[in-house]
Amino acid sequence: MSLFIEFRRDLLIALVGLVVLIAIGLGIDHAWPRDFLTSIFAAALLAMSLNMLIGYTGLVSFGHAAFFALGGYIFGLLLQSPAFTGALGAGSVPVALVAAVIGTGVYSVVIGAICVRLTEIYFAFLTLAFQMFLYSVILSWVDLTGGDQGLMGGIPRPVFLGIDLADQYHRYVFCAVLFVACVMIMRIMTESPFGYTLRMIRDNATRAAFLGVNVTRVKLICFVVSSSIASVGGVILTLFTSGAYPEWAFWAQSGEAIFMIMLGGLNVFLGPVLGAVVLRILNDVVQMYTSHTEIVIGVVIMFVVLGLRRGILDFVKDWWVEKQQARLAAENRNGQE
Amino acid sequence: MKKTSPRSRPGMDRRTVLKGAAAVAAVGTAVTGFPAYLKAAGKPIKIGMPTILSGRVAILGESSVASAKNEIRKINEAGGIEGRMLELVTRDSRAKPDEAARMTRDLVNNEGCDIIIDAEASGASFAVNEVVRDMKQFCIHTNSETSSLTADPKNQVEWVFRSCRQGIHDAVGGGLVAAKVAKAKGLKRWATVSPDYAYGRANTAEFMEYVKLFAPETEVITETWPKLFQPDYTENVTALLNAQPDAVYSCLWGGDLVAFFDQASLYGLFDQFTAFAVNLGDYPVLTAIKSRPAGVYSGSRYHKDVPNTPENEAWYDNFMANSNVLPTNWAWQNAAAINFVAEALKKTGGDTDTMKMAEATSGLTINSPFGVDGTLTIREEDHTLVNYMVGYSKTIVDEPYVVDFDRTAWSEIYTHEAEWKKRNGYM
Amino acid sequence: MFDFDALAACMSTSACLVNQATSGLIIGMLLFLVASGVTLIFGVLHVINFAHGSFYMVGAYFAYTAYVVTGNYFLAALVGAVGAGICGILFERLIISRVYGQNLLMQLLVCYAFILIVDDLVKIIWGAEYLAMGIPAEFRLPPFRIAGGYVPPFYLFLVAVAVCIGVGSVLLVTKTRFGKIVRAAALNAPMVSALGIRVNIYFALLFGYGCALAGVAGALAAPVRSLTPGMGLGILVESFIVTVIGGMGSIPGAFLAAIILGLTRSIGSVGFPLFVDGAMFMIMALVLIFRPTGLMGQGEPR
Amino acid sequence: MLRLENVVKSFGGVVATNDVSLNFPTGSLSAVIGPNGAGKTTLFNLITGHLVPDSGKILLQEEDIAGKAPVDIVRKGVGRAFQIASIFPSMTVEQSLMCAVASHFRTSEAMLSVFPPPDVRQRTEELIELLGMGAVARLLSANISHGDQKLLDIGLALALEPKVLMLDEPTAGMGPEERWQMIGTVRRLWEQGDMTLIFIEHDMDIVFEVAQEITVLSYGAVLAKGTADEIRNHPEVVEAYLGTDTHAEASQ
Repeated sequence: MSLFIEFRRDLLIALVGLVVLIAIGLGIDHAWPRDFLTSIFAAALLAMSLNMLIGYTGLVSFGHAAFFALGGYIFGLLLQSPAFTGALGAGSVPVALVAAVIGTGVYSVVIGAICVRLTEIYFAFLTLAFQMFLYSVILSWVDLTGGDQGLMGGIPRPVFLGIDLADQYHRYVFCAVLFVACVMIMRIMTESPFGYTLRMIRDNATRAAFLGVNVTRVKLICFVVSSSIASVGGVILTLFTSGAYPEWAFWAQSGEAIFMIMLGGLNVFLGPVLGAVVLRILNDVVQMYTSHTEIVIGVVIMFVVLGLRRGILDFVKDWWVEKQQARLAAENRNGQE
Repeated sequence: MKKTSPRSRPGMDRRTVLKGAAAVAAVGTAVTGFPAYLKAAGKPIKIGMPTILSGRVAILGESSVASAKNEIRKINEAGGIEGRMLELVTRDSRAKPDEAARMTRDLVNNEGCDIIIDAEASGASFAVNEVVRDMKQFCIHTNSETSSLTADPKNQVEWVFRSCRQGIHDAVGGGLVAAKVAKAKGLKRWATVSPDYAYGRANTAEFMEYVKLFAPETEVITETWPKLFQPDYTENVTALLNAQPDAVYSCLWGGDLVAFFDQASLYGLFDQFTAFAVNLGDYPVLTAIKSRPAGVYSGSRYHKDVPNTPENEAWYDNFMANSNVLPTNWAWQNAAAINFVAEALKKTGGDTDTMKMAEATSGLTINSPFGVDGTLTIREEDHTLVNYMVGYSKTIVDEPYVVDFDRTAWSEIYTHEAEWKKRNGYM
Repeated sequence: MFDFDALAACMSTSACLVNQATSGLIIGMLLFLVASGVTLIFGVLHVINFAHGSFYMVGAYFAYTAYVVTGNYFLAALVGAVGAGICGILFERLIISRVYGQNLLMQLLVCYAFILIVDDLVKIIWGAEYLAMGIPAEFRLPPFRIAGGYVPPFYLFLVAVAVCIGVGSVLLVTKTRFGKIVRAAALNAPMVSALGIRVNIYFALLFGYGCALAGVAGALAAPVRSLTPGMGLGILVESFIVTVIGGMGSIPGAFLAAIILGLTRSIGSVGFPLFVDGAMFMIMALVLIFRPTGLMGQGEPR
Repeated sequence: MLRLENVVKSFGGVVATNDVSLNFPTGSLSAVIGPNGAGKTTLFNLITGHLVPDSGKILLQEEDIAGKAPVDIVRKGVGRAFQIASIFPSMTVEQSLMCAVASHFRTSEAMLSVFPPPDVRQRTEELIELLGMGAVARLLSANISHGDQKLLDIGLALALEPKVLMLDEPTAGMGPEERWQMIGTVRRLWEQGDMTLIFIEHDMDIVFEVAQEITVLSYGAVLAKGTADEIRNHPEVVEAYLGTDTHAEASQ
């Protein structure tokens, strides 16, 4: 209970955010905001969970989309199995959701235990290798996964607690709730002592070890939690597209998530969300005018990386922190005089 | 309103604020596309086409767009539908299924498209199928050859159709030709080299199944499965060399097929075995392969001599005159789809209502340069295209690259297709 | 999953052995050329060129155009190499040099952007169609027969060129003045520039040389592989696997790893055809787990 | 408290620590001196688990800790500050100390509470008070002066309430005035805390002024051990130091 009191401000913001999201989705008589936001929910969960590794812990993973895809596949495969839906009936969707998260979590324990012992470039390559391995398994195991065609024929979604995910309003609200809940979990984690331990590791892992932090274990826990949250993103996308596809496990998906983080800002909690929104809008606007989307997006990335040298919110944060630090430093000088 | 605060920063006056607001609004409308949506109500009939315009298979998407645009131009020049023009809006999915799904929704919701022509490859076409099912949006698939897309009842949707080749039709046609050749030349030991993904595996299995059915003494002695977009096929070529089969089947396609042929030629592979390549017949492939071997059996894709009619010749000339890409299998399929849409619209009197369009399209037969006897039909029972050209040609080194088209009779295809459906529990 | 009978049958005939051994070498050598560029650039400049595949593509396209214009394959290969090299120098000067010493993320993103831009440019300039150069007239010969196996003459040429370039690269870095300056500058750039040497130019030249290696690989592949926008991606992933297995920064390591991968592919296609890709990633994972610096990599184990 | 018995460590053919036996009694304040390359930092690394000795024992309260992981040794009460201040640049001084305190309170892996927990905050405030860093507490660690960074490094180690605190050149890189200020702080911390303090120092004047006991290392071996007066008059030490100009160099 003390948790709710300590985080009452964040919880309140989350609640207001959720209400706004639902109001947008249900209030506007147009499907576009719902579609747009649902795809943002999925992309943002992937990017935010990846940022727990990159921004908070300093672990640059190239293979995070594997967990995103795995979540989607587990969820979709379970619901497509008549035995599963037959046995669980109305409970199918929640159980499949939990199974997707736990299944991905277990897989990430195995992958994480191997990867987190390595640093920087080697960590990046190993995570990439495991992602490509999963990708080739999905492509080749046609009997189970449908290979390149993905999970075909739609995902059955039995009604539970009066929630019918085949209905676009119900589905939107459900995805919004999942999204906000996951964001809140990440918020609590990053603002807890654990979250500050992640920052210690990012800044100076050796020093953290000499302060009694079990660096490997903390990294692994972070890896598993962020992978599990990525799987929820996959579940949302599975609900949205009513299928699951091998491209989700392709390295380009991870690359895009990294860019969302970079674009929005990796040192600000909601930076990746902004990145996801900006990238999606950019992509859609460019599509309206030209088929040469790649060149335009490429130029934009170049500009952000070489021009701003950091994400949008990082830019704002750095400016604010600098100002505040200068003020504090000035106060100190005055105090000493 | 004149009370400007003396402490307001220079430059932050009302004009700046308004300018900013205008900019935000401009970006906002550009983003949401609301005006486009409002504008759409009334004037032209918009056809939305998600397809692949970037990456390694961009050529196929580009030929789809070129072909659809060309047909629309012809229709509009002839006065459109009930005085309304057709308009094509395309989106690049980059071959990603979730992008295809999003783009399709975007085409309907923001661009106000009345009709969706799904020009995606198989993976993404299944995603589009779910979207149009969900949105209750009239749609024609034009490029996915995967049989189950329309054959499997769980994928069937009342208002969704397919205007393209189907794997099982090609398999029966190929099997019949191959069995004939096998018997004549005594080809017993077969090998396959096909891409390792769902299409490659299903297509190869179906083809070999029918070869065995029609020529029971044949056997498959080796299979080699290169990855999709694999750059190097040396290991697959040598695997075939080692096995020393009598004949080889491949359903590699596009640039992969080009690379495979050039690399296999180095080893003199086509001097040693009889080869069947279902996807060899596309113009961009035929023209790209530099060491074109003679005597390879090539499946029907699009060719100006197949069928050998003045109508087809005229269509080819018209396409070449109006497009900067070569016609492909995807090109004729999309042309046919636009023709079906136009014909259905004529029947509904220009009404784009999903159910009215669905009713008009189901069982529709149109005159077309691509059909047997000059007609194509979208079959009522499973909403898929029939009566197009199925069969095999033989390659020659120079233009027109393929000759001796051996057409499979549709009566035979129907018989075996029905059995196949029964076996798979689709009927 | 494993077909030991087929493998045993293959191993017992000289024809099959020759075919698979040579094909392993052929596959490996192009990979080696691309990977040696990656590893050289990393070894000296400590930056990972994720865009290396683009230079392979650019080399192939330049060579294609040069071949169409001149009809001389050797000239075309040279144009491919030099063209990719010049593009590499421009890329280094204008873009990559701005992220030296920055974190991995920055390097990754500029390269990602560069890949997107170059792919689209290639599509605009050469079109989306697949292009193929075809085997040059000089090499349109029947394959040699060695102990029952087949070896195409063009591939012999390809392997010979790759080996020569590999040896040349090692000599360039270890024996020449250029190599010594570049290595010294990599360790202590301010010191070297204090000696009046323009370090930036040396870095750009080395980067260009690495890209030229990819360009040569593209030019050598052009006769037998189809050219498409985005063709650099496949070779990029495989050459990274080679680089990591061999050890980042080690050219001999890249050579060894390229042969290992080539043989894995060629033997795998007989013995475990469905697990060839899986096997490659598994080798990479095992190397990273047990020897993170690669088979022949130096530096502190981390 | 801390006792070394015949500790040996060599790298390749070079013996960095040659049969060192030392005793640091509970509550003592000792200095380790010696010319550059004498093996001072290696000795620290051996004690804190950064390196594993080839042979010999390192006894902390009669328990052998040789070869244990740094984390375990830290948990047993050996804290350490580094020659080059090892801090968390993107965190404020306050946050850094809170993190260290949280680690000491075993709450660094707690996820279901807000950071910092009240007890951590309280203890951190005490620490800041003790270190006299109130003025810079809310500045980023990267932005404070070099001396404050060194002090913060010590503070991080102190947060663990170590039984043994090891400081590797606490005054490195400082001007003469700052040095005396720093060593004064160190001495005050030792007086106020209940711990055994060992530090490496180059400046003889500081060492002779502050340390109760001085150990002189040379070529990895113990050259001499004793009080300031004893060391000052030790012939071999005089030769080892005055024979070279290390002293002069170090005190500049």
